[in-house]
Amino acid sequence: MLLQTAAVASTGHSLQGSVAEWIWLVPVLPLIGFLINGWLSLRAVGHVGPADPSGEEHGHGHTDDAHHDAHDDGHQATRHPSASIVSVVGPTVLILAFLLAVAIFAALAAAQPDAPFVKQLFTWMVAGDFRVDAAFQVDQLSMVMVLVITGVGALIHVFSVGYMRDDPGYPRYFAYLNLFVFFMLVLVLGASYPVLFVGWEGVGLCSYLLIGFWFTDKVNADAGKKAFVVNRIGDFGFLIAMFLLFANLGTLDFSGVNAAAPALGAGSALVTVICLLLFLGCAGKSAQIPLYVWLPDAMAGPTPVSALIHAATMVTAGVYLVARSAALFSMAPAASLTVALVGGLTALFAATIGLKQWDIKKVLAYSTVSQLGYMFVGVGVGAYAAGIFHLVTHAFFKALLFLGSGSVIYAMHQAYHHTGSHEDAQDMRNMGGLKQFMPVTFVLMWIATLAIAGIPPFAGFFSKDEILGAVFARTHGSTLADAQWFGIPGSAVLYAVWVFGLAAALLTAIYMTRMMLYTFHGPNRSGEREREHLHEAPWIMTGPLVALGVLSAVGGWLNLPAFFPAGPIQALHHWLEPVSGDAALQVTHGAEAHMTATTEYTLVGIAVAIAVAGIAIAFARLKPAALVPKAEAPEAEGFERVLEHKYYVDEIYDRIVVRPIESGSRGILWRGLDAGIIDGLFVNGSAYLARGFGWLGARLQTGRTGTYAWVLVIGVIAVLSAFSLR
Amino acid sequence: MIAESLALSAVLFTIGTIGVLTRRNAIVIFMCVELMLNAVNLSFVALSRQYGVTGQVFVVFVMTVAAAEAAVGLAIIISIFRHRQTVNLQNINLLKG
Amino acid sequence: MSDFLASIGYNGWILPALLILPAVGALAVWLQGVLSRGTSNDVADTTARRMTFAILVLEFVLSIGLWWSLDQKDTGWQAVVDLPWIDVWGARFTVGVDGISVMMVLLTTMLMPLAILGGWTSIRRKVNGYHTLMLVLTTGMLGVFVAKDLFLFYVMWEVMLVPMYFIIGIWGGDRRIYASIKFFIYTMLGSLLMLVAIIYLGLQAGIMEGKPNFSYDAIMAVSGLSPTAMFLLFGAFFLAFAVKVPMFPFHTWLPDAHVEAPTAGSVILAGILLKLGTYGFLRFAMPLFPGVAMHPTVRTTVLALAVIGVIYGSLVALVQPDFKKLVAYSSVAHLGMVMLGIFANTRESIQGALMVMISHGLSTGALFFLIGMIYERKHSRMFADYGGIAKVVPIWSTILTIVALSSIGLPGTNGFVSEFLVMLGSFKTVPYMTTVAAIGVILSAAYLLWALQRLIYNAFDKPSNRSLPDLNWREIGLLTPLLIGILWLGVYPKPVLQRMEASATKLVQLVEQRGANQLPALTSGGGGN
Amino acid sequence: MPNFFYQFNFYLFGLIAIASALLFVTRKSPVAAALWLVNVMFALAALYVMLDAHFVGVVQIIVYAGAIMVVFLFVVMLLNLGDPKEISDVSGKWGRLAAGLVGLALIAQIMTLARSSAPPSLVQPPDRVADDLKALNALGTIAKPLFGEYLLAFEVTSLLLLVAIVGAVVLGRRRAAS
Repeated sequence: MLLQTAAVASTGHSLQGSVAEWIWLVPVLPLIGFLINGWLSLRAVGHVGPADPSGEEHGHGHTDDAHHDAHDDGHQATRHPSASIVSVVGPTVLILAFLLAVAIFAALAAAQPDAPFVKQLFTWMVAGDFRVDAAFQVDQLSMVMVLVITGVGALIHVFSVGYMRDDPGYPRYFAYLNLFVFFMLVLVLGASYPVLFVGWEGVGLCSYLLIGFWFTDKVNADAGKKAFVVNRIGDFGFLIAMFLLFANLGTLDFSGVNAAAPALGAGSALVTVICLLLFLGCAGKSAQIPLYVWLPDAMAGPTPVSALIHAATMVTAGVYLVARSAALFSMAPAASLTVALVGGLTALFAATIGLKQWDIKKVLAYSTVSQLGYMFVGVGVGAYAAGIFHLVTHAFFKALLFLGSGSVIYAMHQAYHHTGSHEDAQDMRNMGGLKQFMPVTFVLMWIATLAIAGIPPFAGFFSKDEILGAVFARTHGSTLADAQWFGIPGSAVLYAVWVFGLAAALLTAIYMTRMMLYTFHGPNRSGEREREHLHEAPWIMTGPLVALGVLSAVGGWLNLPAFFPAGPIQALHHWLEPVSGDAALQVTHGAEAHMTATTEYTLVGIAVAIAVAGIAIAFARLKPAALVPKAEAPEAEGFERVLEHKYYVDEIYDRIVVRPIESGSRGILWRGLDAGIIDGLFVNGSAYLARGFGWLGARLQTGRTGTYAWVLVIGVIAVLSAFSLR
Repeated sequence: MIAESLALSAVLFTIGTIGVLTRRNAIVIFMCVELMLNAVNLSFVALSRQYGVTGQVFVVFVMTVAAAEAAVGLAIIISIFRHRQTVNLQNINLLKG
Repeated sequence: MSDFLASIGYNGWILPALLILPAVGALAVWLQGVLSRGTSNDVADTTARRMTFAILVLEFVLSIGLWWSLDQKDTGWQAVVDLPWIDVWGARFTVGVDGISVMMVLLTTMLMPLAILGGWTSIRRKVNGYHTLMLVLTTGMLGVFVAKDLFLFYVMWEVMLVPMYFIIGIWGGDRRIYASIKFFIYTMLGSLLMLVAIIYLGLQAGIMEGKPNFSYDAIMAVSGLSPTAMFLLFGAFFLAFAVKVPMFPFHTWLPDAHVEAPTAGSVILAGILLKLGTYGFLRFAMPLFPGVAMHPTVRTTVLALAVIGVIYGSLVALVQPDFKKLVAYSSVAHLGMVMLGIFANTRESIQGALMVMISHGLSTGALFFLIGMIYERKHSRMFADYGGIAKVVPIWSTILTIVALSSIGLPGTNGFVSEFLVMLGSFKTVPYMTTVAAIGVILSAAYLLWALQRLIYNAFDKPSNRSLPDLNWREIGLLTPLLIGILWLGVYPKPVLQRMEASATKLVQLVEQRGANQLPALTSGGGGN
Repeated sequence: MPNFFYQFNFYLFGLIAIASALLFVTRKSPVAAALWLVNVMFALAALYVMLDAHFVGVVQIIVYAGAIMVVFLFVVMLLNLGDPKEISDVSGKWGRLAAGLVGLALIAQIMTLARSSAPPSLVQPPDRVADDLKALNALGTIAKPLFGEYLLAFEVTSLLLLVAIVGAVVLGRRRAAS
């Protein structure tokens, strides 16, 4: 019956008959791209044939190597035969999808409906009381996400045309990338938790495939597998949350759940558990403590993949899910506090690791983890619009940073390739002074760095400030502040989260400046001969960078703070009100959270001061000139070493989770229980018992007549005795 | 005289049994078995005086069986001897599984 | 379509025809082998393959009509044919289908021709005998699924056991004798007890008429059994079916049988034979003795074993060095999921369990085919002998990836729909067990992805793999139906689910009502063992 | 009441039988053993006659002593087993001792059982056989049940003998291969 409410909601919807009816085409376009590219990749490989005379492995010293496979194929960096078709199909489907999305967005903006428009395609599963449709939901939140995904996605596709140009797996790459976009769109457009879950797992799959894109390196394949399995741990929570929802509410549609959610009881243990389980899923997908470990390893994939999947879109799915489930989270203050606290801790924790990484992509990876933590702080404290706002701006500047680093790596790799050097093209100690070789990238990267550091007027400043302000505002007069979190008052937790946020902001400014200093400033350390080959990437790569640079610079205008003197104030906030407005209000006891102007200005001042201080500290303390190339670098000492090894978390997980499971399964369960006790003792044991009796019997059969005669006579005597002695 | 006959029968039977147990020559063992059969025949005959002539009929059957047994048994012994050049049962364990 | 079927009286003859066709075909193939003793071996073998394939394709074409002729609203038996058989024993040749069995019949008729294709080149010895046995096996398996008479059911149950024994024992791997005997003894152990139970029930059912009555309806109508009798009868059925499923402590025959069996044998074993166990639970053990099955102690024990099976199977699969063994243990895990769904006894979970049965047949069947194909080329199933072969056999690798993902339960594939429904439904009645079972979701990803990695990813460092040829058209052709099934059931499972719905609903209600009637006597009357 | 002469003769033949049997089992030479066994047969034949089984006594001499034992001797000599060179023909001291003990136990058991009385329904009037003998003479006494009551068994016996003949021929035939 809850389904009917959804159906009613969409019949007679203001968007009915509009372009929004074509929403299904948005994900289907990339799917078509996937099918074409996938077919091309399989067909073409068939032509190549299995016999490859010089396909030995070369010991490359780096993990991200755009032309790795080209090396494998005997340094024949020939383009894939279908590359030209793929170069057209891959990005075009995305651009078409983006244009369609813009049209639908415009229709949505014109209609401004309060209820989501649900486009039902067909019935997916129906069993007993359970029924779920393959249906897409067009509302303010999903369309924001669709625009980000298709927009940023299209830019990254274009960038990839240049970046992956000579890769022999070129069609396969675009097939995966298209498939990813398809699933990501299903994720954000799905009108129910199961459909969302389709996208949720689907993007995980594509992430797995793309991380392990250069699969002949075990490291890459390992990283892909790790990503998938760790995500599955989170999905376990998501699944159980769905089961709980269905068992208690009888539906899994968003509209149905939102309508019925009050039945769970605000603040009840049930809704808290549901939210915590959902958050477990988010922690997996969005790389939060304790499941963040896969994301840094995921940098093994091609850099545009890191930009698209592991920075801009997929990893933010968790944030999206929390915002989508705002009705539930707003009823569970304890769970929301957990989200915020975990987010804050992750932001700080990852930032500290980011301080000592040498791999340029690893720095960005930890930065992503840290920024995702920020987003969770936002959605955790009930500032859902702020979380989504940071998601959007982060998509811009992080995609820019990754693509920029991709451009740097591309240049470095090209240089090393020319000289035949096997140095690490991603290690910052091998870079330095690149600003003179690639000025465009240099400028754009600085814009992104200032954005992420929170320097006004760049995008990151507004979104980050919005989140920190929200945390501060919730410390009083909100359900969160009133709630208890394991006996600790909610307000105390919120203050702690705020402090974490500030500290993370400081560290963010430091490590980002450090990255810029080591990469672009100071003397060049890549070597004499390589230096001659360093040059800016082609236009097809810098073009998307410029677009993202513009967005990073002005993205903040999407949601200008209330105190801002000019422009559309809080546009995104108002835009998202039909989706998460009620939930946000519930957190703040129905009052629009407004602080006094003085407090606001003070907070902004603190944030900016911290960001500037961070940059200043980095400039003052770090001396790029003193850095030596990776090959000559000494081992780090003390706490720096701990940071460089990421607090040894991977090693700890390996020791206490992975290895015990493996050795326990092998030693105890398989060899011990299965082969030993069940099969050995019971099954074969009974067989051996029978054989033993048979052996004894066989011993009696000596084959000597004499013996038989003796036994016979003794038997006769025994029988006769039985008669006579009766 | 039935009691005496039965006692004699028992003694002969036992002697035959001891022979089977102690001798190793297959032919001699065979003859011991014949002795045991004869002992049984004696009891049949002795008891037939009391229980009717059926016992004697049985003796005739036993003799027939003994004759058949002797024929087949001796044929077996001959063929074993052909293969092994001995009829000593200690050396023959073809029945061993 | 259904009008056309009605006009040819389809329902009146289809089930006996499905049983007789392979049996007659078996005779024909065998005779062909006998008659062509003198002629060239290759010619005779090819003829045998073609004959068998044609017969089984015809079988599939015939059976496909059931899809339309099945009345989705009708909860009872359909296409019933009732013929006298062994009158003095009260056994009749009664066959029929309902929403539960019709899918199993279709799965069987679909997999069998593919299995013949799968062994097209790998079976080189005694080709006629092999194909004869495959046809007999078809009759046996279909007979189990359509039998409406318990005596007929038992006969078919054994009919199917014998060919499988020979298929493993003659065309199997190095340790085939061990594996086949283990398989046989394990299965016999349970099925003989089941025979005792069937005879007891048949005698009870026919107590009025003075001769046994083995018909399903009559046995369902048996009442007044003592609690101890009910527990023992359930135990007998349980053991027979649990061995077949296989449930956790009775599963050790499966890895050996799977590893040693030829490709088609593994496919049929995993795809169909295991389902006979769960089908037995759905058809007999649950409806006949719901009171025992729903008895708290019994239910908890069975559910615990099922959940242990899920986790245990996954963990052991994780550390297997042999791909076939890994898949075998993953079957233990998947079938544990089915058992969870059956004993949770909700409409969603029963339908989910049926879906797992189908989708496991497709996915695991496809996995075994793929293993068989690569084994034919490389003669090894060990992970250690592979690595990075996606470079040389991309089509094989792509299909393997898709199939493995469906086995992992990736949404959009059959694996997700089925396991999701099982867990969703089970969560309503047994939330804690379901939660534990859901951990299997994580583990399945771990073991299968690791397997994938060791096979097709990682460094391409075995020079001998360089010359591995990719799949040929026959192999692609036989995998295509499975792939279509995998994606179809993942994206649009509704037609299948709808056809099961009525029967599943009836089953759940039956178990609840009968269970409520039986349970008080059981819980108070003792006999709780 | 049998007279003394009858009793004397009965004991005499009984002792001859026992003595001959003992000598039979103790002879090393199979030929000597066989001859002593023939002696036992003769003694037993005499006893049969004394026990009113005239026909059986005659057949004993003709079939056993005359035919079967001759076949034995034939085989012994055919295989050239006449001289006692088979060293381990008789088992060792302990074997003999054990066999003696077993024999004692056996005889004790048989004696004990022989004492037990037969079921009364089977018991016929004394001298029944002797009366028959007078009425039907030696052949008629045994022929009447043999060709009446036990005709089928008699005929089956003939079949048995036929099988034995065939078996003996097959076994004794020298195979071409060997």
